[in-house]
Amino acid sequence: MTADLNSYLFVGAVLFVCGVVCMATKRNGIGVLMGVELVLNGANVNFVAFARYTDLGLDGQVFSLFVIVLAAAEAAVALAIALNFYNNHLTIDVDRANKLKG
Amino acid sequence: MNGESFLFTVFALATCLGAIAVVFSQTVVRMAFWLVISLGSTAALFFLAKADFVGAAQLLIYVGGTLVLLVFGVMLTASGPYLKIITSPGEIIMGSCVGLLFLFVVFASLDGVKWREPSVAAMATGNPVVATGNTLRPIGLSFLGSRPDQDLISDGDDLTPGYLLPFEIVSVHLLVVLIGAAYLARAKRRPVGSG
Amino acid sequence: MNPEFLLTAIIFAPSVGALILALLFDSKNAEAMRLFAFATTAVTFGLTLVLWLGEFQSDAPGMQLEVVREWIPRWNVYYRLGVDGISMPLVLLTSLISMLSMGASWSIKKHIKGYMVLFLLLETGMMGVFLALDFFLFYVFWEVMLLPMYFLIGVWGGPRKEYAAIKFFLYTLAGSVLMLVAMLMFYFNTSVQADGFNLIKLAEAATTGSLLSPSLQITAFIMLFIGFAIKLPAFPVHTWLPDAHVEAPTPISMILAGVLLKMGGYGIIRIAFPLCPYGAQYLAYAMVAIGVISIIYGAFAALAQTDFKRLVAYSSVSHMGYVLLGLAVWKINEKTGETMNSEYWQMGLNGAMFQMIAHGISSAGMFFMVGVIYDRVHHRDLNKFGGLMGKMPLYGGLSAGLFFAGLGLPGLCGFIGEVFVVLSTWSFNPALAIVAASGVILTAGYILWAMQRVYLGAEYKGPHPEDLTPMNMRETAIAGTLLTLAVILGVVPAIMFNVMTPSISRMAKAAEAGYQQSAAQLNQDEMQAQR
Amino acid sequence: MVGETLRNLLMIAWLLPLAGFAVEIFGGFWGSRKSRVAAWMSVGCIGVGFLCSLSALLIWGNSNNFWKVTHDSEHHAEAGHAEAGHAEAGHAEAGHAEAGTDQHKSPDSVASSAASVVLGKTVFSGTLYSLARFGSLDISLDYYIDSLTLVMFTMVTFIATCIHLFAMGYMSEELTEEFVDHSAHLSNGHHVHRPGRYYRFFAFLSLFCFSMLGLVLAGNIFQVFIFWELVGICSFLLIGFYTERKSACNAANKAFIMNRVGDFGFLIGLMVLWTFFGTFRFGNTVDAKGEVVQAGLFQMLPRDETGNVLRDAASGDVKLGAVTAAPESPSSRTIPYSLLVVAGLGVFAGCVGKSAQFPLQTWLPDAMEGPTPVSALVHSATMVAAGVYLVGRFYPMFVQEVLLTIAYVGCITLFMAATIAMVATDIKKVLAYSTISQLGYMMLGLGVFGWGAGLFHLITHAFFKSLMFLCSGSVIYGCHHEQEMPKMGGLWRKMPITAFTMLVGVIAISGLAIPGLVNWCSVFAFSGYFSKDAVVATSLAFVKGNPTHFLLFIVPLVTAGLTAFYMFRLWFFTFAGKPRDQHIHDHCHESPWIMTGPLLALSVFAAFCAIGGETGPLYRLITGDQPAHVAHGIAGAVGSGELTLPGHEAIHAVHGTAGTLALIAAASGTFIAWLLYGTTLVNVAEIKRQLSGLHGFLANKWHFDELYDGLFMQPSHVVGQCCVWIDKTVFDGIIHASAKVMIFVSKWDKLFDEAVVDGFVNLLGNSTFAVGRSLRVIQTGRLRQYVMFIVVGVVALFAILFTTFPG
Repeated sequence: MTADLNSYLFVGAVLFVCGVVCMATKRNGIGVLMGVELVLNGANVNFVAFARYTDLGLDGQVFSLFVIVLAAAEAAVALAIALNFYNNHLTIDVDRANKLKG
Repeated sequence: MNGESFLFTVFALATCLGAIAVVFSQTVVRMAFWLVISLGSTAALFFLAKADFVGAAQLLIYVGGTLVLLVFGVMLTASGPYLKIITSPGEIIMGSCVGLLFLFVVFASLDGVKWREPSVAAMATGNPVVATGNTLRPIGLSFLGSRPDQDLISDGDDLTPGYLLPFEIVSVHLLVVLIGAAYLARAKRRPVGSG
Repeated sequence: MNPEFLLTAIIFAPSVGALILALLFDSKNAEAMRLFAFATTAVTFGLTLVLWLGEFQSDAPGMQLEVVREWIPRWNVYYRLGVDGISMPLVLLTSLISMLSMGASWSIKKHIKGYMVLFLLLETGMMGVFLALDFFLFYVFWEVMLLPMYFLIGVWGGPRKEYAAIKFFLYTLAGSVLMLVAMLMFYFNTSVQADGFNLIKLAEAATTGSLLSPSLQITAFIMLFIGFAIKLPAFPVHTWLPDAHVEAPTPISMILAGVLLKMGGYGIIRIAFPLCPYGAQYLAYAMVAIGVISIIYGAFAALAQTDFKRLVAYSSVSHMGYVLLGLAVWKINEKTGETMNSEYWQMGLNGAMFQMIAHGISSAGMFFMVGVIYDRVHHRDLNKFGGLMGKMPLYGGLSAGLFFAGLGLPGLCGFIGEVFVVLSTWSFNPALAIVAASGVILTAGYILWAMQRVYLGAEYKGPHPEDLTPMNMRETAIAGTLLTLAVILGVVPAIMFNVMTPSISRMAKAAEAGYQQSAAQLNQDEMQAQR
Repeated sequence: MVGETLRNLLMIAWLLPLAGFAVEIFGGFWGSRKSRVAAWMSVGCIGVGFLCSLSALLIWGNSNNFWKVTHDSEHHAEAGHAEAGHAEAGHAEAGHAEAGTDQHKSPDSVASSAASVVLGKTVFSGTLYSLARFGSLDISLDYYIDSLTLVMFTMVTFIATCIHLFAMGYMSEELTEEFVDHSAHLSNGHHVHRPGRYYRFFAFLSLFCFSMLGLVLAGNIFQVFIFWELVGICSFLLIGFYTERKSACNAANKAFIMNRVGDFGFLIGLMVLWTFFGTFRFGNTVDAKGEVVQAGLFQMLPRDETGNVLRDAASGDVKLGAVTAAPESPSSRTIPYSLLVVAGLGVFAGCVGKSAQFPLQTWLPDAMEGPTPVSALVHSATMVAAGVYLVGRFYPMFVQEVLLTIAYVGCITLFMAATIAMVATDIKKVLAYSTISQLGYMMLGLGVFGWGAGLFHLITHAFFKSLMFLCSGSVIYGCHHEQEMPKMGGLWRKMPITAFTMLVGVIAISGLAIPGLVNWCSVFAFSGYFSKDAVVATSLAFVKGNPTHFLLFIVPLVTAGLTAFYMFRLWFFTFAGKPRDQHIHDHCHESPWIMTGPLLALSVFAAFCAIGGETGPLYRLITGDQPAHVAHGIAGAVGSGELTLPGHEAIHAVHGTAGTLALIAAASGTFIAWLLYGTTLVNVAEIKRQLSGLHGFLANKWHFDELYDGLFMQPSHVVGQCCVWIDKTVFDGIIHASAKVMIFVSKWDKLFDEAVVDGFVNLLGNSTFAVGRSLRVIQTGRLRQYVMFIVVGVVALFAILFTTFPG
């Protein structure tokens, strides 16, 4: 397995899909957040790969930095929400959060 | 197989397996553990891709910051040390199937993409600035508004603008988010009867 | 008085009265409202008298006191009024009958305010129809008159009032739709679009044969004729009349018989004949035949009635048949297109017009008389009357006079119209003339038989014999006025003929000329086609 | 000048009763029920009218030297004297009877060329006022005064005066607030009680007089028609005077409607005349300068010197002449000969109705339901005679075919009525049938070209028949409204004046005479003899000229006998013999003077008015202005089948024969009547039983009522019902059907609206709602599922993309 663009992209794809599946299957709110992290990481891998294997320059790396920062911010807010949720529901099970059921 | 390829294979597998393990782990703590593995390996991949600064940032912020945050969350919300909120096997299977399907779709599309012609040549070598691997300074310059990577390879007088404004916006955003998160997360009296 | 103001005042005085009545009067004060409404109609009558005696020149054949104002200039619609010998008697009749039937409206007890307002609006509509010289204006007034009538029958009528009102409304509306189509035909066929609704100019154009082609004239005439025949009403579109009459309250029956039916005849003589002379002549036989059938049919139907009011209603059908008959006795020489019986046709036209006036008086009187007795005993079954001549001698006497007027007794108004029409008919077609003349027997039959059942005999056979009180002053005055007029018109018909004859002969001459022009055109076309 | 004077006098006589009517009807209504004022007013009006008429007659005579000898007594107001004076004058002029005017003249036309008696300006015509004018067509009220008009005026006003006086007594029972009508019953069996209507009776009588006089004065045929109808309605009102009696109402209706049937014909005649002649006037119309503007009807119909109507050889049309100033060329007016016949028959149809001739005779007997004075005035003397008068007046317009029809109609009528009269038992019915029969004589006389004879009989008949009716009225009054003769008998002792005057009338109508009393060629007889003799003589002369029509002589001759029979039967039944109903006989009484006075006056005239016969003054007066072609007769072309109409010469030649035959017939009739009813020699009941079939047929009036009821009344009601049925079922059915169709269509329209238009909108809404509802299931609120959906969606999207754009 050579380290070329496609390989990176495949890895990013696996991360992305894993993140998504994680988001879809985890009932734990924290787990869902982890899925999100995975997804963002998949994206980051892609950005970096494109920066490395194309002539696009630093854009990819800069973007992945932004993503990392935003992921951190997201994590902070999401955790705050999770805490709030826990305060209200005494659980972190997202299946309980069905107030928006139609 | 050269060294780079070997290392890439190892870390790519670690990343992927870590991610898969996160999916299939049943407890949050284990998930967190596998996530660390996955994210760390990703950082390694970044290093391999000559993105040293990004890899460093990955390690620092994700593994060092975000994960700690997550573990805090786990601890703050856990009723017991090994909280299990079991997902039903059917759902896992279904999720897996859908995931596989999705993976297949992504792969298929990756496989189907014909990258644009001019870039084919460059793909081998990449951007000369990036290819050095020492990207700290160019990134710093780009945040300040200068783009040495682009300016060096372009043969005209026109300079590519940098990321000063997004950088500022993100910083302010980060500030706002942190304040907001603190506000949200502060302890409140539980409403009676809710839950 | 300024003539422009006078005609407008005649039309709108009742409306103004209605407005005042609606706004200023307390709806509990019935007597005041009645008096005011009556005063309004009386003022209108006075204005028409001023018009007749003061402004109108009997010997002038043309339009007089014309008023022209722009109304909807975009479509060349004008507020155009005028009066001539054809409309003058009808205007007088309208105001008179309105006044008298308003006098008869004391018997209306419910929703007096609404009744009075609608009644006055109705009078405006009727006046407008007779005075309008713009086809569009005519049409508008025609429809304006329709609605109050609908409500007056539908609200204040008898047990089957809704049925009758709707029947009346639909019949009339069907006719006016046809009229509308014809109106638009004229409008879009005039050479000068600005005169597209001007009845005078249209008639002038028709005189030179330049308005419509002969075949179009026939079409237009048929449409106009059906519209007016419904109003007349002629066989076989007469069936709304008995129902409307029977269900309508007495004053409305008087208006209906006295004025509304005349609009059909007026429309024919004012619009249908002058605007499509060729069509009129082409269909003269049909019209005469319809007239004759109406006479006989109405009389026979009247003979079989047991409802007093229905009988009078059918007598109206019969009597209005004479109108149609008289209008249409226009015989031409097929080869030359000249009118063969010009003077007799004029006599027929005059007779028909006179018959309209006479019928307006006699039938209004008859309906009033039926109403007087209905107010007392609340039924109209002919077989349950009898002996009223003894119980109510004054009523019986006045009724007899009015019924004799309807019977066509010489010295009373009905005779002149009927006989003049019949006399003029032989020159058109002897067979139809004979059939029409046989109407005199049937008329005598049904009227005398009805009188025998109601007024003669030993005793009253119906319910409420104790209510057979003598006529009061108001009723006596109304009936007396009508009977007096019947006698005056019967003895000195020249009063009306002097007014009508110049205009009618002018109309007839114009129609004759128009027919000749159209016929000549037709001949030319045929010659060209042969070549 | 004379014309104006005459016109003014006659108009006073004519209009006074109208004024009287107006005052009486209103004054009476608001006045006292017990007042005789109305009656006196009425009598005054008609009496003044009589004086005016009489003076007009005298002035007319003076103006054309009719009275050759001056008579001081002529200006005497008293009627008898005046007429007696005429009679003397008449004798002096015997022999000049036929010397009438040869042509009609308008006031300003050239003086007559008639030789022996200079009758210069004898016909006066003019216009009163115009009703309407259309171009050259002019309808107006005119007057036409000639000797016939004047005689009729005088006769009508005189008889009317007598009858008015009589009626004052006869109707006096009505002078009460509470009149009990014994002939009218309520449903509970009681008699009708009502206020008296004395004033109304006299008002109607006045109105009738006005109408009748207007009819006589009328100067055009249209005006005749107007008053024709007016007398009809007066007759209606008077017959139906007792409105409470159903029979009276029925009779009134019957009278008016049957008259209208005749008027229908009249109207057809009018239409033909109007269409082809363009004028209704009898006389010429002259303008201010005296030039003839429009020729009258009589002048327009051209006759050749033999009296035949001039016909165009080719077409057979009649070319009308003498339209001088009309816009069209005068020669343009022609009339087909057949239409001339139609016009004549039409006008005659009116006369048939009015004079109760066959086949419209049935109303007159029923009309006896009216008070007896009405029967005397309206239904014997004047109104029913108006038909005869009109035939006489319109004589110049009748062609031979019409005259023959008139003759036959008269002939049938006189026989039929006489046969019915023989079996009638109601005293007034007998007189009614006798009236019909006598009217038939008049028609016959006119039809066989006896213009003078027919009208002569009209005048004499008026006198004696009104006399007899009044006598019967007196009997009825005396017997307390008993009219059935079988209940009377022997009344002459109780009411001698009535019996005597009745006898005068009976003798007069029967035509009895004593030959050779005055001189060898003359007879002494009452009026009826002379006039009937004239009629019979004319018909004999006619039959001589046209032997195929022999019935026209035989039937009237036989009927003369029948007349004598039934009249004497009446007299014997009523006055002679023994009382059959003692109760009635005991209570009956002679009438007061106000009733017997008129009887006496009339009896004088009934007896003597025709003195001198056809050379007498009355006949000469009547024929003073006879139509031009009458005197010489009309000689039909030999072998053409046309009628030969006898002139005066021919009639005079057979006068003796006819008179003798008629006298024999009358005498035998009288004898048989005496035999059957005056003596007890023959059992009348036995004869009646033996001839019961015939008797029943006659007593049922030849079944005309049943026939007409079945033939006309019922069918017209059926037709009426049919019309109503058609209206209700067909026309309203069409309307209702179309309404139903409309409702049906609108139902479908509604359905369409509801199903399709609304349905579409609703479907849109519903489907949105349903989709939302179904999508709601998806909205589980479960975070994880949403993620799944995203994934699945992406996969699906890609799948679609790849399948759609492969490669």
